[in-house]
Order: sequence, then structure tokens, then C-alpha cells
Amino acid sequence: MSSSTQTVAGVGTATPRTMRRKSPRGGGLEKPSWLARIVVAILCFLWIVPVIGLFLTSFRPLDDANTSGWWTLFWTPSAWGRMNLDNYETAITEANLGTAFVNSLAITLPATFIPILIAAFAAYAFTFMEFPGRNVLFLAVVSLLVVPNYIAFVPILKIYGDYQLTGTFPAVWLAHVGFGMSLAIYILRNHMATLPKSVIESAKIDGASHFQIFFRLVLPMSVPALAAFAIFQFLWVWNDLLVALVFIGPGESAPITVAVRNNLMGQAGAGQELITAGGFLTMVLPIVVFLAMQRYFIRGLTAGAVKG
Amino acid sequence: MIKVIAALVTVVVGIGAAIVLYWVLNKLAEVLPGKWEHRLKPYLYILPAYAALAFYLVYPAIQTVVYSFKDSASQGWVGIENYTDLLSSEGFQQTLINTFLWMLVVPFVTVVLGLAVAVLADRLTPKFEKASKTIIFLPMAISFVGAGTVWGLVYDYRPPGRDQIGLQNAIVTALGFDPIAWLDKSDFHLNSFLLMVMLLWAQIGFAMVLLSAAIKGVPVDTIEAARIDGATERQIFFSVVVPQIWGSIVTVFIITLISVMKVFDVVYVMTNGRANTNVIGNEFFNQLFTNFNTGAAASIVVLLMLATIPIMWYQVRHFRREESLA
Amino acid sequence: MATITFKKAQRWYPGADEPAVPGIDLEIKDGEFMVLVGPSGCGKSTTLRMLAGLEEVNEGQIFIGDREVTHLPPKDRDIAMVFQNYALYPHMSVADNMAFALKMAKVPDAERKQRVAEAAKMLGLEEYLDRKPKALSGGQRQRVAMGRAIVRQPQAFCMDEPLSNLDAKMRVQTRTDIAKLQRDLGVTTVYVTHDQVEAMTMGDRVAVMDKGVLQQVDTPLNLYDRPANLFVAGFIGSPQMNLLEGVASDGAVKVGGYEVPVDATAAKRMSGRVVVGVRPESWRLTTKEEGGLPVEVTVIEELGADGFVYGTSDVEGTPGNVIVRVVSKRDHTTAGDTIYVTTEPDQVHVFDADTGERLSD
Amino acid sequence: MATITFKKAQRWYPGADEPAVPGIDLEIKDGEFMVLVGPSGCGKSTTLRMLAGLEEVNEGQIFIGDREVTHLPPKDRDIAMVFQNYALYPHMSVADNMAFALKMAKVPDAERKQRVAEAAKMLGLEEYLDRKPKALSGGQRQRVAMGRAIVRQPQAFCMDEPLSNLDAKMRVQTRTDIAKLQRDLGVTTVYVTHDQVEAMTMGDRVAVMDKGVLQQVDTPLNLYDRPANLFVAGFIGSPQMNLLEGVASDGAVKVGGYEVPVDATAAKRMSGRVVVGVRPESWRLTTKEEGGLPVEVTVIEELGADGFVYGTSDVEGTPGNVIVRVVSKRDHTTAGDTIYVTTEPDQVHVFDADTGERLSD
Amino acid sequence: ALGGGGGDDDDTVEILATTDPLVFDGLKKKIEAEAEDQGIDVNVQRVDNINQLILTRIQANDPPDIAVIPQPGVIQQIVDRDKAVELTDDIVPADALEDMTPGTLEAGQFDGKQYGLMISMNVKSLVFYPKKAWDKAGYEAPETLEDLQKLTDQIKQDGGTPWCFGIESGAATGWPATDWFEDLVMRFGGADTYEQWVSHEIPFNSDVVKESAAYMEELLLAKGNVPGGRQAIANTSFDAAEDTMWDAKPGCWLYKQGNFIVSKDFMPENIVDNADEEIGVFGFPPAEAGGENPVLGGGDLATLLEDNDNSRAVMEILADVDLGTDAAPTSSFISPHTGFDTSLYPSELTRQIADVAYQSDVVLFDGSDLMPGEVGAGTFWSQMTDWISGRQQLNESLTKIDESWPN
Ligand SMILES: Nc1ncnc2c1ncn2[C@@H]1O[C@H](COP(=O)(O)OP(=O)(O)OP(=O)(O)O)[C@@H](O)[C@H]1O
Ligand SMILES: Nc1ncnc2c1ncn2[C@@H]1O[C@H](COP(=O)(O)OP(=O)(O)OP(=O)(O)O)[C@@H](O)[C@H]1O
Ligand SMILES: [Mg+2]
Ligand SMILES: [Mg+2]
Repeated sequence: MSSSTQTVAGVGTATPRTMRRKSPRGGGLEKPSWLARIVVAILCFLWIVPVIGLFLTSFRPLDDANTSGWWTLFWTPSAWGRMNLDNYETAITEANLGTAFVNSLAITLPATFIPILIAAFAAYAFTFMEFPGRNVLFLAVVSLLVVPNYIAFVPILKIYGDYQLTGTFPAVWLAHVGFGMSLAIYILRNHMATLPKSVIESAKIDGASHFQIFFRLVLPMSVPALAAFAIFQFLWVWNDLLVALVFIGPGESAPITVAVRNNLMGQAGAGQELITAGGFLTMVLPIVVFLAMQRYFIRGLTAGAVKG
Repeated sequence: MIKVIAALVTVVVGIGAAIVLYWVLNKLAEVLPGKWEHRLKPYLYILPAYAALAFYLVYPAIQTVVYSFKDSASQGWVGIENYTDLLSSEGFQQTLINTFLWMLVVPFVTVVLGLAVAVLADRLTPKFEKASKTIIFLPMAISFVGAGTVWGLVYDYRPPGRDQIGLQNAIVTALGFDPIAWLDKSDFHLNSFLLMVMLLWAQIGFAMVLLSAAIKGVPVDTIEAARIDGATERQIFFSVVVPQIWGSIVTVFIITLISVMKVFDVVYVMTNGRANTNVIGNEFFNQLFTNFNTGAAASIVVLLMLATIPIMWYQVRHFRREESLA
Repeated sequence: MATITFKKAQRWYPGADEPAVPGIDLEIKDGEFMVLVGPSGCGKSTTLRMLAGLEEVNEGQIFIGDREVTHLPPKDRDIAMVFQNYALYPHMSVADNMAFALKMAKVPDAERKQRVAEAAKMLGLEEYLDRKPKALSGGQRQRVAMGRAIVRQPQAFCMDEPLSNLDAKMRVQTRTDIAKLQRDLGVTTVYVTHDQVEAMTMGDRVAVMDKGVLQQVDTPLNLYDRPANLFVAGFIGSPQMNLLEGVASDGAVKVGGYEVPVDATAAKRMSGRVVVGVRPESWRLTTKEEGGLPVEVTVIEELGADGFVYGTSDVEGTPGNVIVRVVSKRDHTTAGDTIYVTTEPDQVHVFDADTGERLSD
Repeated sequence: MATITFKKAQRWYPGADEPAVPGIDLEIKDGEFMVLVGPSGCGKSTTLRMLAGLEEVNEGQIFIGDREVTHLPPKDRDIAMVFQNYALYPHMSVADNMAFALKMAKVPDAERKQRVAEAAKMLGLEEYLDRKPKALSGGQRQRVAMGRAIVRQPQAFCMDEPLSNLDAKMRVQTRTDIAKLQRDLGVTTVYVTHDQVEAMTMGDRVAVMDKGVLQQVDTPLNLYDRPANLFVAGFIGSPQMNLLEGVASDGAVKVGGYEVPVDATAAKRMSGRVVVGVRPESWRLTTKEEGGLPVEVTVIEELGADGFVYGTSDVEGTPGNVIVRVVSKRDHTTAGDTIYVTTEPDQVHVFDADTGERLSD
Repeated sequence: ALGGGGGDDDDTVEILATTDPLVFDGLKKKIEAEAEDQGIDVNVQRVDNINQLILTRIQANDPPDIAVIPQPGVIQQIVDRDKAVELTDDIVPADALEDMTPGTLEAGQFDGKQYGLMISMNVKSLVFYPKKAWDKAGYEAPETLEDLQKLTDQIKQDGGTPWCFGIESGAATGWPATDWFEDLVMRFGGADTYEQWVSHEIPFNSDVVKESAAYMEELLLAKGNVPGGRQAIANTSFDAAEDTMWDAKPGCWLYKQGNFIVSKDFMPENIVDNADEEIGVFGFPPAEAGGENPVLGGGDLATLLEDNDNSRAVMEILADVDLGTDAAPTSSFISPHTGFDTSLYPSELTRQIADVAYQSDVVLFDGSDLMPGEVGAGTFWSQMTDWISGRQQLNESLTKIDESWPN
């Protein structure tokens, strides 16, 4: 690579060991240029600065936060002394975050899993099955993406009222199933279209039913898209306020968002300092989920399947 | 504790029920005579999805169309008055223009930046890749109330002379200028752009995750072949990778486009449309929840649905093209 | 266990200008090993895929046994298939790839393991059972694809060039194993190959296709000895049969100055422009004096066991390439020499130059 | 245009128990056509990929000309490659697939078009130039992969079984074309094949690999006539050489009761357990009276041009499979017969049974 | 049942409220205690954004039993949809309401019928000042608007910046300006004019409104009257506006704001902890000394949505003068009942503030909360912001507000 190594040719003294270098060649893309690194570094910096601001602010007493920028902390060590966990303490106790956390989980997990399952089935049908009306039905999904879910609150609540569903977890699950469905189908079908068709054919030959093909082949091969959508749905449900407020309401089943909003925020935007702390607490789990899901974004999941 | 267990049980039952549902549907199809099984099965597979959609979106959407021809309390018929009122109002026209601006800028930038992050991070060592992606993703995990606070700390304005707690003004004043009331600067839609920055900040992670998944799915063979063919990394990216993930790019673009059409939280939290930053989503939200004008809100949704027609049209064409390769 | 019958089965790919297979009529007997050969792109894979249910049959019918399967889904046809492009399950180990069909058929665990182990042994894949396809060499992948089919005991095997990526030794070995397996199980088999040796040795019958149309279906030897038309004559045999244009008159054919000996049937039937075919090994070297077709040697190919002399025969405006097989142990000739060759009447195939039909016996 | 040198180049796949190629030493001369053969999974593709820069070289070096390329990215090596799995660009038409490298090299439009057209013609792809790979047959795809390489004029060609999915006729044709092209351009070529004929006819030299290790690098004829060890002897030639275990004593080898004639060198060097090798075509039929190796015929394979008799020679506890090539025109024997064969000393290869090394001349 | 919400046909009385968290905690404690005495189950919940929730649930026929709503406009919507229960005598006994501060009952009346009952009051016609610095400078609370102008000029002459003013409040930016307008309109025009204006019988584009604007312009928008000048107002958040008031040399001296502002959420902690020493307050003065003295106020109105025995009983608890006994000592709660035990208020400052209301002629409800949402939480806010920041002429703003008034 360098000019010095070019001349080594006949000499043969250069020990291979010294030349040995680890590079991800062959598998992934080429080594990053400096440009790539710098661009990523800059973007990351820009992206994280506001978060750091939020993070530091969450430890500051309100008066401090209101009188000086968080970045002044870096050169005013005296302000460090005033930082404390009060905001967190208050947030946790006032908002009853423990219960709310459990509620959020109980809402979010099924509200993430169920729509994925349902949408994956539908996406499978759209991708691997032939049936009249296929395209039309799929396009209907696309157009429904634009419908804001608020319009559904009143009619759904009416029906829920008739069946005593309001305030129960399944009420929110189902609502999220409905509201997340079009995006899920859209993402998953567009991904499944990229899977190697002949692998599916091969499974058909092997006597697998659609059901088996779905569970044994398509799902495992769609892992990246499933993970991607799972992250979104998880986040969306986790951070959702309105759906939970309307269908569960405040109270003992309320998820974190509702609890934080209703127990911490006062009139006219009071309680901002608790929001920073509460916000950070609610962020923890989504980040963990993201980190956990990240390993499903694997290169070459379908490598080796076909030639051609 | 009991609560936790109760919650756990519901979760398990709920998820279990979903799986059982499909198992039953599948069995149902299988007891049918052969020909019917294959005719019906696709429909059984999409049935739950469409039941959910029909119940939670289609039915309300139809109702919305009806409401758009009724008065604010959905009692009497008013014809197309809601539409004419809206479209003739200067404020709404401005709102449309603003929304259009958002639609023009945000999806494009989202795709470009998301792609850039996805592809550049992809080339870092796994440790850095993970770290940088997590950072880009971070904002997605923040709820919108939190995001409002975060960006409050960036755009905040204090009168000259006082300590600035907004980052941008701190920089501006440190450079010796007067602080700027950022969100009030509607010249060249600066404030709208600043709000877009916020949305981008919050949303690039989404594009990155989807595109990253797509990039990882590009057959390594073809990249190797391109390398052998003497393509530079840039050429590989544009000539080999991008065309193969085009479907995903379109997906991300359309999803962002549509979500921008109904964006409201960013605007609502930061300005609620003041200083000419209003967008359709915010207008809808206010019509529905502040003005309690169901009619106007409904007609906004109908307009939105109409606006997706070109998008659907593109999708149709995209499918056709996709299938023509088959 | 079942006959297979194609009745004017047609496949027309959407958007294509013409059908890939315009309408194939073929009967394969129960337990028969049918080899499908033909030039690249002639429709072999398409035919197999129709049989397996992977391509829609646009017209006509397909039967397995007495059952019409034309519109049956693949899984109900009980067919095992080796795909030309392997189509392995990328996320499963080699063992799981092979066991998949058995799992689907609910074969008990122990038997499944055993059958996979047997197949792996036969294909030399034992060491690789735990690997994912990604970490296999091309030939190993192909063997997995093969293994996936042979663990099963289906009504029919469809194999699309299952050995093309194997080395000669392995291929001979596997070829024999497949033939034995097929005979043992008595499973009707349709086998696509480009390898002449495979076609000749494995097939009970060989079907030769061209441009989607069957040219001849016959036993290997018949195909070699009595190709039904020019296409088959040129296609079967490697190096290919020498085909020389000539003019027939009075029961004799002249290629340039050389009078080709022909059999009685041909002598009666031919007239006008004909093509005579002589296999490379059917030439006999003569001398200039004895007479024969003069061939100017251009290349000599030595294959160890034997060799081929390539040359041109520049006779009266019909310069033809001529290939002569010579028993090896070399140095008979060198490039530039002119050699003379001739043959016997029963070794000469005569075809009508226009229709391509066989005229000789 | 450049020599290629491997110096103890090693490739160890991450996670594998042993290196796929533990350290290959090979020099390929400028303009030479080097054929790489070996059993499936022996490391041929890995070697090619190291040369192309697609696999990291864990140890050792690779040179193209005088330039060390060990860690150079592929695009700076100026190599054209045909991938075993084709690796076509699925989103480009056939024409674009072939033109891609030329575009990258900024070859002017007109020239590009012309070169693509030429290659397409050579490969019979003219009709398919506008199609996407998805709509091609297996062989057509392989031809596109081939076309992608031959439109270029690189420093070296790497071809990984480029013809395995083509029919015999097409293969012979393309083989000749490639050989001609390579000679015309004088491009150093490394060519992997499983086809013995290709290996024998195309290569200036042939390198035989086994388990990642080079066994012999020599001209095709030498390889056939004087295999350096048991492995090469068994690998080269199809059907393979008959290898019979015997015991040497006093300059003579006995296989069962049959005394194998050996040449002088072997006679001197051998002792104890040896393996004698005789190619199928080197057997001469004798009669019981004349003496020879008795072979009980099990299968007779007729290939048209010639045939092979497969049998077992059940001699004193060393039952060996024996293959005898017989000139066709059949009916010499039938399964169940016992035939007697013998051979000449210069046709016998003697190997040490333990080391596998060649003992005869 | 897992739910906490819903369930209108069980015996539990569900109350949704959106009061300040501390006030809420106190009220909730009291309500629960009283209800328990009567053997009624109550479920009292605070929701931050009740507007969105309440109408949704009402339209879906799933209302809570009682909603405590701070905006009469929302109650109007409920009444329009026929979903509110009139608070007749048999539900809320008249004698319980006798000591209500004048005007507070009327705030809950629609079409002459009582639907909302104020249970907690806010007082808005207040001007806060930094007591220590003020005493040192020797300023005095003004008696009339004219005095106020003079005081302003005085402070300016003394080198100070007279007014603290900021109207930024996120989605609700602009509302502090509307409070100013309302206070001025009721002073220049009187209570009747104010009510006509609020119900749009008098348009925005009218003299009394313009007069108010002119006064505001002179008092607040003149150069040097607010820190940062006119431009800064729209971007200074209302709660940051007074931050500098407490400095040794006050950055500004006068801050007109509702009583809720006296809280650690908005004012520095040490100031609130020593409220009686640090914070001074006077009622926003009338136009003329001794003339009509209305007070701008607001409050949380309890609305009965489900009529049953239990909910009626709870309504009665809410109407009781002692409802606030738990809330008052620990929060900024001010009872609308003049008969409330003022000794329960936590500080002198709070008593002072309560007195401003108790001694006024009438408490007039915050007009922007009475106007339709399009205006009261829409154009009124936004147009005022545009005008104050100088992006738009006054007349244009007023016209636009008038135009936005729904038919
Ligand atoms: N990515 C990989 N990871 C681990 N092992 C691998 C990988 N790729 C190949 N191998 C192993 O390395 C060995 C050499 O593989 P290679 O592809 O070079 O074989 P080959 O000689 O080309 O064989 P074939 O003729 O079957 O294509 C094989 O045993 C194979 O299983
Ligand atoms: N999906 C498709 N769409 C359009 N044409 C196709 C498609 N698949 C194959 N073809 C065409 O149909 C013809 C027959 O293809 P098929 O795959 O059956 O050939 P084949 O005989 O298997 O050839 P090979 O030996 O090269 O594999 C070919 O000319 C091919 O180009
Ligand atoms: Mg094929
Ligand atoms: Mg290989």
C-alpha cells in the first residue's frame, strides 16, 4: 500500500507478521476514509449535544437551569456542587414511576409484538401469495398511513364503552395494533420483497406449508426488518401519550407518559425540571431495546442461499 | 407484586392469543377442500390485519369523510362549506405552503442523512458503528415533551444583557452579536427550518435503522464484483448499493413524507404555529382539540388523504417495475 | 412410484416475446430415470419447475401417476428437487437444511438424524454439518442442495444440474450413488445435465430439447447411434459429430471430391443437398493414395487417454471443420500436416439439409 | 502482462479450525494460462479470492508483477474475475452488467458498446442484452458472469468454473474462444475448473491442490503421464486411474497373484507396500491362459465413442475396483464375466503406499 | 378490571381535574375523606390536558362523573352537546353558594343556567414587585391606571426598567398578553362592556379595545420599559420574565401575573421561601380611584356529567366552603368562598391576594378562556404575539381576530 512495501518484492526479508493487518475486507465495505470518520463524528457530536444538555440539566436545580446555560458547568466547578438527584427523586416518587413503568411494559410488549405478528402475516401474503386484489389492498395500506389516529378516538371509545374495554390493557394493545398496522405492513412487505424467492420455492418443494414457511424461513430471514419495526413500534407505544390517556386514562394502570405528564407537569409548563429527569428515566429502556436489537442488523443474512 | 404478575399474565395471554389466532385461521384454511384452501388462505392471512385496519382506521376514516360535510359539532349538514372555508382562509393557505415546505425538505434530508449515517457508520469498526448509531438513535427515545425541553435549551432567547441559556444564542452572543429570537424569525422561513431541524434530529435514527437493515442485506457478492470491476467505494455505493436498496429508500422517503404531512408535535410544542410556522397537522390538532371543530378537522384529514394519491400512484409504478424484472 | 406425463404443457413467462416452453409432451415411466439435455436456455429448468409446481402452466396439463397436478401447489406434489442455483436456507446449518423436508413430513427425530447422516456421508459433507451455507465452498453448497433432495423418498426427483460444480472424481462417485439410490428407491427421476457422460450413463432415456421443443426421446445409445435429426446429431457427443454438407445424387454423396460411403436406406431416400455426419472416432486414417477426405490439421488436443485432431477440410467451397479422434500415444501428426480420413457406411449419418431429418437407417 | 507470485499466502477464515489455505507458493508466468484443479472445498476459490483481494491474506504475500498487492484493495489490482456464484448485479441489465467495469474505467461510450457487443456475440447473449439477470436461465447467467470479465483487458483473469453450467457444445466453443482471447491479449490467467478436458486442453500448466496444499504444478501431459503422487494420480484422469495395492520385493510387484510389470527406476526404488496405478485405457485384454489380472465385471458403461468396464479384482484380500476402457462397439463382455487384463511397464505408475510419493520414472 | 378510568355504571364516582398538582393533592385528600365518610367510592385523577380527553370521552358517551375544567369555553361545548347536568338547587344547595365571590358563580352559567361550579379560584389582576428594593426606593402602590403610568415613568427616571414582561409559553404563547388586554378592557369599559366583548357583541376592532392597546403600548412597549424592548417580549418566557426582578438591582420592577406565579416552579426558591419578606403585591388598579373595580380571575369549574346519587353527593362536597381546608395550607389554593377561613392560607401574601378578589366588585372570568377555542386559544394569542413583536399593525391583528370568530 505504501511505497516502501512495494520494493520489498525480491528482498524477502519483510516478515509477514509485521505486514499483517486486520481489515474487514471481503466481508464488509472498504475501510472508512478519514472523511467518513469525520462526517460521522460531526453528526454524532451535533446529535448528542442537545442530549447532553438535557442530561446535565436534569441534575441541576431549577434556578440554576434558569439562570445559566448547562455548558457553563464545564468551567464553573462551583455549580457542580449544586447538582443533585432531587429531580429524579421527586420524579420517581411523585409520578409513581415504579408502577407506571410496569404498566408501560405491560402495554408496550404486546402492543409491539402483536402488530408485528399480524403485519408479518399480511406482508407475507402480499409478497409470496397470489390473490386477486393484492395490489389494491396493499395500496389501501399506504393511503391509510396518512390518517391521523386521533380521528379514531371517539368512534373506538364508543365501541369500547359498549364492551367494557375502556381502561384495560387489551384496549390499548388493540388500538396500537390498529394504528401501527399500516406502517408495519408497509415496511415488512417492502423488505420481504427482497428475500431470495427461490429459497421460498425450495421450502415449498420440501413440503412446507405457508404457515411453516412463514415461521421457519421468512421470519428468520426478515430479522433486520422485524427488528427495525419492533424498535419503532416499541418507541412509539412507549412514548405515546394520547392513546394511553384516552383508552386507559390516568390512574393505577397509567403508563409512564401519562403518569409523568399528569403528576409532574403543573399549569403553564411548570415542572420542566422534573420533565428532564422523567424524560431521562423513560429513555433508558428504549435505549436498551435499541442496543439489544442492534445485533440483529447483520450483514449477509441471506448469503450463500443462491447463486446467480 | 400482584400487579406485576397480573400484568405479566395479561401480556402472555395477549401474545399467546395472537399466535393461537393464526394457528386457528391456518387450521381453518386447511380443513377446506384443496382448491378453496389456496384461494382463501391469503385472505385469511391478511384478515386480522385488515380487521384491525378497518376497525381502527377505515371506519373512522369513512366517518371522517362524512363529518367533513357536517358542522363543527357534527350535527347538521353544511355541504362543502368546511372545505371552502378552509381553502379560502389566508391562514390555511399559509399553512399549506409551510407544510409543502416541510414535505419538500424533510423527507429528502432524512433520506440523505439517514443513508449517510447508515453507510458511513457501517464502515467503522463494530464498536464505533454501534456507538455512533446509538447516538444518532438517542433522540428517537426521547418523548416529544422531552424533545421540546431539549430544543428549548438550544433555541431559548433571553433579552440582550442577560445570560443566555439557549445554546445558539450563547454562541451568537459570545461572538459579540445580539441574541436572536430564533423561533420568531420568519424571514425565509428560518423558524420553520429550525423546527425541521428538530424533527430531523428526532427522526434520522428511524431512517438510519431501516436503511442500515437494507444495506446489510445487499449481497456481499455484488459489492465484491464491483470492487473487482474497479469501482471506487463511492461508485460502488451509488451504482451498486443504492439501486439495490432503492426499495428501502423509497419506503423511508414515503414514510417520512407521510409523517411530515401530519406532523404536529414539534410545531405544537415549540410554537403552536405562531410566527408563520403553522402546518396542517398542527392545524388539524387545534381544530379538533382546541376549537372542537370536528367539521374543519375532518376536512383537513380528507385533504390529506387526497394528497396521498400521487404517492400511491408512485407505489403502483414501483411495483410494476419491480415485477417487470421478475 | 409414479409415472409423469406432460400434455402440451406450456410456459410463457410474463412479458416474454415467446413461450419458453411452447408445449411439451413427454411421458416418463414409473421409476424411470429420464435425463433432460439441451443447450443453455432451451427450457430445461422451466420444464422441471413446471413439474414441481413452481411455474404456472399456462396451457396443457401435467400428471403424476393418475393425478392431475397442473394447478396443485408444490407441497402437495411430493417431489424433491435440486435447484440449479441451490436455493439453500441461508440461516440454517447444513444439517438443518437437509433435515428440513423431513421435519415438514414429521419424520421422527431418530430416523431423520440417521437419514441426514447417511446422505451427508454419501456426499462427503460430514464435517460441514454444523456450518451455514455462507461458509461453504461452491461445490459443498451444491452437495447440500443435493443432500436436501436425497434424504427424502418422494414420488419423483427433479435434479437440475446437481453435479456441475463437483470435481470429476466426486462427480463419478456421486453419479453412481445417485443412480444406485434411484434404482433402490425406484423413484421416477427427471435429471437435467450438461455432462454428456452423465446423460449417457445415468439415463434410462434421454430427452433432447431445443428452444423449448423436444427433439428426440430415446435411450442413450440410440441417441448416439441414430440421432433423429441434425440438432441431436450435433448436440450429442463431445467433441461433436462432424457435419459436412454434401450433394446427393444417384445414391451417393459427394463432399467436395470425397465420396462418402452411405448405407442403403440413406442411399434410397436422399437427394439434393444433404448433410452427412461422422463421429470423430469413426474416422479411419488413410493415406493420400488410398483416398479419403483431406484434412489440414490446425490443432492437436491431447487428453491423456486419447487425443483429437482438429482441422479443416477445404473442399470446393465448403470448408468444414473436421475433428478426428486419434488413439493417443501421440506424434502421429503435427499442425500443418494434411491427413486423410475415411469411414464406413454404417458409421455415416445422413440428414436432409433443409428439414434436418435423418435419412440414413 | 504480469507474473503472479504467491509467497506462503495463507487464508484462515475467521472461526474456522484450520486455515482453508495454509500457505500457498505458486509462480505464474507472464501470459501463462494456469489451471487450478482439486477436489471440492480444497481452497481453489479461496486462492483466487486472495489474488483478487477479496479475502484478507493472513500471512505471506502476493505479487502481481513486481508490485506487492497483498494488502492492496481489489480495484487497484486490475484483475477481472468470473465468480463461481456469478455475483451479477441484479438491478442491471445484461448489457449494463457487462459494461460496468468499462464504465468504471471511463472507457468511451462507443468503444464500450462495441466491446460489450463483441463479448455478447461470443457468448451467444445478443438476444438477452436488455434482460435483467432474474429472467435468465442458469447457463445464461453464467455467460453474463463470463462476459463481465472478458470485456476487460486486465492484468490478470481469475475464472472460477466459468463454464460449469454450459452445455457441452457451448462449452467447447467458449473454451476455444477463451483460450484464443487469452492468447491474443496475453493476459495471465488463473482458471479453476472441474472439467478434466478443460484442464487438459486449456492450461499451459495445471496446478493440483488438495486440502489447501499444492500437490503438483506441471503441464497437462506431464500431470497425466507422471503424476507426482498418489493424490494427483487418482485425481487426474476420468475415469480415474486404477490404483491397486501390492507388495514389492526384488524389483517386482505382486497384486494378488498378478505380477505387475514395472519400469527400471521403480524396480530399483520400491520396497515393501506400494501402490501401482494403471490408467483404464492402459489395460490390454488378455485371456485366462495368457495370464493377467482377473477382473469380475460388474457394470459396463457405454458412452457411444467408447465404453468402460467396471469390475472387481478379488485377489488375496485386496479386493480392488478396476476400470478398464474398451474401445466401443460393444458386446465384448457382459456383467458377471471374468476378464483378464494386463499392461506394459511404461504404463505403470508405482507409488509408495505410505508417503504416496511416485517411485517409478 | 385493570382500568382506572372508564366505568361509568359502577358505583365509583370518577372525577377528572386539571388543577395545579399541589392544589390537586390537597383537594383530592379532602374529597376522598369526605366521600369515605358518606360511604362513596371516589376516583379522583389529575390530567394535564383535560381538554383533549374530556370532549373525546363525552362524544364517546364515556364521560367521567364529574370534570373539573378551567375553561368555560370547554364547558360551553359540553353544554352545546347536551351532555352537562344543570346544577339545580337540589344538587347544589343555594345556601352553600351564598358566600361565593361575586362573579364566580356567573362564570359557570350558560344560557342562564348553572352548569359549572368554581371550586378553586385564581386571581389575575395582580402586580408583583420586589419588596426589599421597592421599600428602599420608596415607591408606592398606585391607585389608578394613571398612577401606574406615573410609577412606570418614575422607575424609568430612576434608571430602572419598569416592567417585567414575557409572553412566550410554548404552544400557548401569547396568553399573558391577553390577560393584560382583559384587565384593561374591563377597566376602560366596565364589566358589562367586558362581557359583551367576550361574547363578541363588541368586536375586537372597537374603541375600547384600541384604547386598551394604546395604554399598553405606552406603558409596556415604549422604549426602555421592558428588558430587551418590544422585540424580546414574544420570546421571553413568562416565567423567566421576572427572574431578574429579585436581583439586588432589580432588572425590572413590576410584574403583572396571576397568583399561581408564586411558586418554586416559577420564582427562585429562596424568594418563595421568604415570600412575605421578598414579594410585594398590589391589585391592578381601577381606571379611576374609587371607581368600578373588577378583578380578572379564573378558576376550576366542577361540572356534573353523570347524574346519579353518588355524583350528586360528591358535587355537594365540592360546593362546600371547607373543600379547601386541606389544600390551602400547602399550595397556592384560593377559595372562591369569601367565608373561607383565611387563616389557613400559608402566608400573608396569599391572604393579600385573596383579599384582592374578595374585596373586588366582581371577579370576571378570564376572557380568553370564555371565547371559542379558535379565538381564545388561537388567534387572540397569536395575533397579540404578532402585534407585540411588531410584526403586524394593531388594526390588522384585531381584524384578523374578528374574522376568526366562528359563526
Ligand atoms: N466464509 C467461510 N468461512 C469459513 N470457511 C469457509 C468459508 N468459505 C469457504 N470456507 C471453507 O474453506 C474451504 C475452501 O473453500 P473454497 O471455496 O476455496 O473451495 P473450492 O476449492 O473453491 O471448492 P469448490 O470447488 O467446491 O468451489 C472449504 O472447506 C470451505 O468449506
Ligand atoms: N423469469 C423469466 N422471465 C423471462 N424469461 C425467462 C425467465 N426465466 C427464464 N427465462 C427464459 O426462458 C428460457 C428457458 O429458460 P430455462 O431456465 O428453462 O433454461 P435452461 O434450459 O434451464 O438453461 P440452462 O441450461 O442455461 O439453465 C431462457 O431463454 C430464459 O432466458
Ligand atoms: Mg436451467
Ligand atoms: Mg470454489
